[in-house]
Amino acid sequence: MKKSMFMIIMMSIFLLPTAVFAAEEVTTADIQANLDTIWVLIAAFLVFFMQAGFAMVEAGFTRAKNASNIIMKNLMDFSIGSIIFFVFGFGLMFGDSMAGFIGTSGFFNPNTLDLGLNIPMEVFIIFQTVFAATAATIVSGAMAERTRFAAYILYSAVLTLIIYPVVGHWTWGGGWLSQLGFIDFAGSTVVHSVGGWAALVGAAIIGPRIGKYGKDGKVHAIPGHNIVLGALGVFILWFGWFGFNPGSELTADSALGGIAMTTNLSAATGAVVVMIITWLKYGKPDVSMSLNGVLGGLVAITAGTAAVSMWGAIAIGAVAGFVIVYGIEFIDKVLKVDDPVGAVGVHGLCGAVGTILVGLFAVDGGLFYGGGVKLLGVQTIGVIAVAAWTLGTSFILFKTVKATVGLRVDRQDEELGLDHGEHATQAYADFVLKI
Amino acid sequence: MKKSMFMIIMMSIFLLPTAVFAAEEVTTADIQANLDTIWVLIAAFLVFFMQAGFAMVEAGFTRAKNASNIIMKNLMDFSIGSIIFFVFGFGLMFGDSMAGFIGTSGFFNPNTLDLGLNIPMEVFIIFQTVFAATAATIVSGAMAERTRFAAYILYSAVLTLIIYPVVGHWTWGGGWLSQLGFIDFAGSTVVHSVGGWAALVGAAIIGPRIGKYGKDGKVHAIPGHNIVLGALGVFILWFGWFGFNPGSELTADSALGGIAMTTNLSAATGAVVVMIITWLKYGKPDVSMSLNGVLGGLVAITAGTAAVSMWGAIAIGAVAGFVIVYGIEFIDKVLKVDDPVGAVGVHGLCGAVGTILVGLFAVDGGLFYGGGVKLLGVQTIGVIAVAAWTLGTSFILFKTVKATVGLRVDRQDEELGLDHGEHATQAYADFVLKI
Amino acid sequence: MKKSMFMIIMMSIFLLPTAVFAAEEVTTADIQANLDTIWVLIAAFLVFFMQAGFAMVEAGFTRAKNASNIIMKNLMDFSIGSIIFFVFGFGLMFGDSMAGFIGTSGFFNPNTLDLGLNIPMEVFIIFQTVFAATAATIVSGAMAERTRFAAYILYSAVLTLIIYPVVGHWTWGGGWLSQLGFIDFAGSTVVHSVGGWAALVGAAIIGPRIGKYGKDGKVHAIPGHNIVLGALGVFILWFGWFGFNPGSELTADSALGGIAMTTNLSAATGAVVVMIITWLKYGKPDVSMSLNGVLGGLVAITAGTAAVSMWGAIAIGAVAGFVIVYGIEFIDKVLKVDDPVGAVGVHGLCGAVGTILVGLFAVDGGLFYGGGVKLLGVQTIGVIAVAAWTLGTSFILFKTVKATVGLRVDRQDEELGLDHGEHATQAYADFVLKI
Amino acid sequence: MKKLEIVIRPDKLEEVKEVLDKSGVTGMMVSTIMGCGHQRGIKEMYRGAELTINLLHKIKVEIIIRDAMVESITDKIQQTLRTGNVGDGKIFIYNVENAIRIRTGESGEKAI
Amino acid sequence: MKKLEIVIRPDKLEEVKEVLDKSGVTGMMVSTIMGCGHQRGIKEMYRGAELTINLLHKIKVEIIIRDAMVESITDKIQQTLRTGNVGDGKIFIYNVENAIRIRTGESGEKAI
Amino acid sequence: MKKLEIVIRPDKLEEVKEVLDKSGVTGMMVSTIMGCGHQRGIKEMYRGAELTINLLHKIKVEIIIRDAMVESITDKIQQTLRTGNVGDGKIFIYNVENAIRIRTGESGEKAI
Ligand SMILES: Nc1ncnc2c1ncn2[C@@H]1O[C@H](COP(=O)(O)OP(=O)(O)O)[C@@H](O)[C@H]1O
Ligand SMILES: Nc1ncnc2c1ncn2[C@@H]1O[C@H](COP(=O)(O)OP(=O)(O)O)[C@@H](O)[C@H]1O
Ligand SMILES: Nc1ncnc2c1ncn2[C@@H]1O[C@H](COP(=O)(O)OP(=O)(O)O)[C@@H](O)[C@H]1O
Repeated sequence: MKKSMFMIIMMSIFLLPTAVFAAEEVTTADIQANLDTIWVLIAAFLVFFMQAGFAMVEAGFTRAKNASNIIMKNLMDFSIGSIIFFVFGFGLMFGDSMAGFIGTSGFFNPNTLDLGLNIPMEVFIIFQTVFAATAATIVSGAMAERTRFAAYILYSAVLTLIIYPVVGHWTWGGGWLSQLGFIDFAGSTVVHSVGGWAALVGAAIIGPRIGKYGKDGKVHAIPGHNIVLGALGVFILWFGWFGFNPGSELTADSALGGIAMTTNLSAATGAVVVMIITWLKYGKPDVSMSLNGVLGGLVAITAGTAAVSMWGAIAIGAVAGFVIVYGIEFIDKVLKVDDPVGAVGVHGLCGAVGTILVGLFAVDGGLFYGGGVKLLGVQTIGVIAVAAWTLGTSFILFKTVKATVGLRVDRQDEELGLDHGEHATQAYADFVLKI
Repeated sequence: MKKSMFMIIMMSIFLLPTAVFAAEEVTTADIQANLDTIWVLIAAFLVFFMQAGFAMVEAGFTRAKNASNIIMKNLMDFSIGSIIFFVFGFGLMFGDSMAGFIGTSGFFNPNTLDLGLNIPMEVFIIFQTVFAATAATIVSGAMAERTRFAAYILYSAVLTLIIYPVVGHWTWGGGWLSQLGFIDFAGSTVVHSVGGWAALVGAAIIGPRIGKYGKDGKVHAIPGHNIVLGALGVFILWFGWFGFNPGSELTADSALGGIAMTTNLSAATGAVVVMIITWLKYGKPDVSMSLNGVLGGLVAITAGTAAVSMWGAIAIGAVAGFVIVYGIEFIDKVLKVDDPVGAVGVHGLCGAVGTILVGLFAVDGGLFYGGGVKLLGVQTIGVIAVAAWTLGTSFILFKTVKATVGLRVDRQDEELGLDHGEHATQAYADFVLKI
Repeated sequence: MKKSMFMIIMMSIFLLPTAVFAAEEVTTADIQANLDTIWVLIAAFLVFFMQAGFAMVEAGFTRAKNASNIIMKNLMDFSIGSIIFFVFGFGLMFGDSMAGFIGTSGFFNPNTLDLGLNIPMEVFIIFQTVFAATAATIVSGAMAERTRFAAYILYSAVLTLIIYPVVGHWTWGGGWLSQLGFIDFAGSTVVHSVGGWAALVGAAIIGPRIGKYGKDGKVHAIPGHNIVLGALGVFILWFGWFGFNPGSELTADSALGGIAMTTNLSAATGAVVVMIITWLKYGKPDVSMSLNGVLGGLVAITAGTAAVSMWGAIAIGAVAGFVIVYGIEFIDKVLKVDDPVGAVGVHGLCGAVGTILVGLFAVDGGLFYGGGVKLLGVQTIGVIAVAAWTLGTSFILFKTVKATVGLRVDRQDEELGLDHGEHATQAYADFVLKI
Repeated sequence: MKKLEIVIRPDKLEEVKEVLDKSGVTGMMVSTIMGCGHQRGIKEMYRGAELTINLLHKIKVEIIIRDAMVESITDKIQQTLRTGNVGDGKIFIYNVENAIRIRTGESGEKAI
Repeated sequence: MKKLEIVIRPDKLEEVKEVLDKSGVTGMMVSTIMGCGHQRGIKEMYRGAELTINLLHKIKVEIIIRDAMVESITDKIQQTLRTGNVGDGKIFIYNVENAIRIRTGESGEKAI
Repeated sequence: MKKLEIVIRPDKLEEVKEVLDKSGVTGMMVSTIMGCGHQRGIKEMYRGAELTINLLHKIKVEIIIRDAMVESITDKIQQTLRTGNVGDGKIFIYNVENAIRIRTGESGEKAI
């Protein structure tokens, strides 16, 4: 590099006009492209690392006897998802659009697609891959501790293969929602709600864990086995979200700081608000709900992270805090859907609410900033459309899996633990466990 | 971007002088600013991740029955701190200076301040936020296993709100210490000593854990419940420190490599020296102290990381190793202040010593490099001034909290564990515990 | 920065030719160099973080009674290695070459060497340091649960001091293998095989853990104590590998995306293939082997990550999956070498196989792409040469250590655990353990 | 006074506790044990090597009761736990010579 | 020989050990159990749902001693542990038919 | 029927299980305890402060057997475990009044 620099400089002295041209060509756009390349890559790595976060949260918030199974599910949805998304999913999401509904090109070799991006295709593909895997992972938590491993593999593959890419195409692949002006910057709806709604359908169809609801309808708590690991997972997710949101800018520019700030403020506010509510409501501040509060704040801000102000982010985080506490209670106690890690509340509800709130808080176009109700309407349409699509397709999916492979392990395997039943192993061989 | 590049190039051919101007404007400064933006952001994310490291170290080095409480404290000091620092703290630290003592502008909307930086304000604010939260977190470890949660929330808020920003203003906000020429590159004193001294005062005022000191004055060890997690935390902190120190350069330039190297060499030397000392002293190499050795080395090099040579870093790390072993013993056995995770030794003592050592090892101005005693004097003044301020204000703070909300949980809650008493929960529901 | 920019622009208007020269000098090469600096640094930090991954994998896959010891070994090989590599190792690897065999300059102050790099020497040194430490760490897992701590310190120091730098010099320091055209982009052979072969020799010489093989030759499984932590370690390693492979490009350019993609696809395929094989072979999908599958895929792609296509990466990952299952079984059941974490299979075998497969799959020069057998031959020579060197030198090393300090702890310490015997401590003081 | 040592499947603890509570048992000691009876081990795999876990997770519930209650309690426990499969568990009965309530110093049947 | 089964609060173990040591008890077996007596459960919350932990952490200390020592030891334990609150714990006393020291093969009182 | 309570070193469990299996013992209860006997504590260090762990990890194996088997089994266990060092362990023997197999309702010796 040093040598070529020297030549360029020499040339620039003798052949001035050309030299300027040449020097510019080599440097300016290229360097920004290189900068964008490493930025998007680093963001992708951070989002990848969220897999570890999900694994720790889900394992920590469930019982020790199912911990290996949870780990294996997280490992496999990402691994299988990475391959499937490369081979088919990316093409369905970003290939040539069929009526704004689905992509139709770029299968098997998505890196040959030309999307007119500033960064190499491979960079964009890996960034999209880690996003796709996130959607699939969300479901695993809600259906934990009772799902057959084979069934899980199957439905998480279908999610990454079809359900998610279609929604992605609508919003980010140039489809109909993006044409409407729908704002979902980093995926409150595209990624999180899709995961959340699929989780809701799955958890409802598979039914609650044995012992979760008494005959009298009483709700029994089934405490997670390792709150410290769960908290580590939340911190990892928060860390990864700094790739998720700022990375979605897809270029290194001056907007990134604002995105990072809104992300952080919403997460922090979510945690604080949940702490306050649970303190008032239950008499003591609840640790595991406060951890969910962080995640709720993060999910909610994801749609509008680049569109709202700092104080808007604080407001969105606060709303997310309420949604977390009352939403999780509603799902648990009213709907009686057993969601061990709170995935539906965190990803489904907060994702939807956060997306709609962009219609209120967007500095440019939001109702509270004098933008009228247009954006609010579009946001609501987007949320509803994605919910309808996901609830519908995943209903068919889970029913089909149930009727074929079978969705649930048998009673004995559930009681002894899925680690034993599904993998003939145990996560904590040296520890004396209560169960 | 590609299109605008093309236009610029075209223009540059026809309108040369202007073109050069225009092209430069679009590209050169902007790209370096974008580069600085992502560099500082990534560094901020790494420093954020240190919160996970602190949580794991503090949880791992204390007892299982208090693990959820520790987690919750770490979560909340960061969350509340993020909000408070945004609203008030940043303005107190970087707002218009009142006599070099405290900032006075930029409250509520610190992003409107103009500090003449190369990077957007939001980038700088998030970087400073994660630093501020670090100072607060340090205290939590020293007072672990016996502090009321409400009291913790209160004093950690005050720390982030006032105690830390004032010191920050003195050194980094253009205040009197920076005018003296005080060198604290990334915060050995500003961040770590502040945390460490507040921790000392807090741990002294709250008193030792039940059972820590026998009636005969015998010192009883209370082993941490998960050394593996503690070690994970140390590795995470080490990783995060590569954001803490190199990130403090605030720009992407050729000095970063040296900063990363000195950081790493000091940490490594700290660990090795502690291992050797404990091996000789106790007959066997001590694991948990060696882990503290890493942290001691990191804290000590933080002030001079950009000012000392590689060998200087090794020397500073070695000194930190001695400070860790003898400092922690001094605090534990002589002062009889019960600091479960060694926070005072690591952050207070190593922070102070490391800052003073800059006066000896700074390649430019250090005594050993022929710079005379001037810098050494300034460094010492800075350390003493910060210690005096922090010890004083935190003494008032803790005494006030003690007299109002109450600082310590009651005996039964301490014995049953704070998880139960303060949060009505348990961290490890499925494991059979000894206590 | 802003101010100096302004001056340059002003100058460029009045003193055009010179100005262009000056502006170019300040900006173009410098900015790319700054970009490369932060890229390589961030990659180095990610690779550093792999130490945490190794520590968690090794601790999680072995027994609770040895966990502190494992942690301590990981901490110390990195710490001691950092210092030794700085003082001597780097010079042996990159100093002036003696007949293409070993470097001979740059000791004590490697930052004074001039390697004609685009990035500051310190940046390159820290990047190389974290690589060197990886090789040493690998051995620790294979010899876990029975090795004397003092012996470990000794041989890991020698590994970082001599065995690894020599191989590094051959391939990356301008030595004879690089002159042959040997391709090992990021170290399948240089780093991983070296670690793997040394691990094989070490584990063979020290002998199996008590109880591993019955009198009748029956193989007993000794389950790891924390599969969740082990999995966390694997995710951390995967994350770190995005520094390991793309970082080895040493510059921020458009090739990075492809490298990240091949890395990810190979890892994912490795995991999936192992899951399928174990499912068919043992009746249930094996969690801990699938985790090894990820690592196998990562190690195997490391040599050819920049040379093969996406589908080539999938193929290499698939081969790695087979190597993992059958390789680990071969070592365990046929060779009867007791390797608790599968280090020989993962790093030794997959490293060797992956390097050779470059000869088949390299888009440029690979047999399958019409490049003939030349590259295949060179790759094979490289693998064999490195294996011969490492097996030979580490045989001498371990035999010497055995004869002097002693390699193995005594029977009672092994039974009570190395935590007690070597460090007089315990990792999980509050938990009731089975042993 | 007698001690009943009841060995049960882990997932039956709640039910047993309920039965004992209702029957007026005033205290119990619950511990996790590893057991084998007619129900023998299970096979596990770890990294390709087989692992016979011939000790299964069981819960041991110990209660000290008045002699008169022994029959009714053993009956109720059997009703609750009998599925007819191996692994249903066992009850062992021992004599207790004395019991002391530390709080009050009471001893004998008053103390249980 | 008698076995004393002493159920105590977890935080009292150190004190009990000291008392026993001083009284010439030659060995003990300590285990973690979950218990309930007059002291009933505690309430916990987990994610908004209530959780009644009706089994509390207790420590069970078992000692095998000569008949002659029973009274003095139970007395001392009571002195050490009595606070007058529920949860102070209990002592159960059983007969031991024989004891064997494996190291030497001794049996009976010599073995304890 | 008798109960044998066998306290052993953790690493001897496999051997003891084998011996018992071969001798026709039909069931056992294994638990982890902390014990001290003639073998006293070990010293540990934590952060420079000393820590005397005077309770060592031990395994307690409980078996209920017919009276007739007591002697042969205690003999075999002693053969297997005796090394002559402190820490070899102990056997305590108790009377069992009755045993009930929940699965079938059988009681007495038929039930063990
Ligand atoms: N003879 C025995 N001695 C000690 N414990 C026993 C004995 N028999 C059974 N147990 C304990 O009771 C548990 C349950 O026994 P189980 O297998 O259900 O017997 P069964 O199938 O004959 O009813 C066993 O796991 C074991 O812990
Ligand atoms: N009848 C009993 N059978 C078995 N264990 C008992 C019985 N009564 C008490 N315990 C055990 O002793 C422990 C302490 O009892 P505690 O609640 O202190 O009794 P009290 O308050 O009547 O003194 C209980 O947690 C329980 O484990
Ligand atoms: N008198 C006793 N009461 C209760 N448990 C005992 C007694 N003596 C020994 N034990 C238990 O047996 C274990 C083994 O005893 P050990 O130290 O091997 O005795 P010795 O060396 O005299 O043979 C002890 O750790 C303790 O748990």
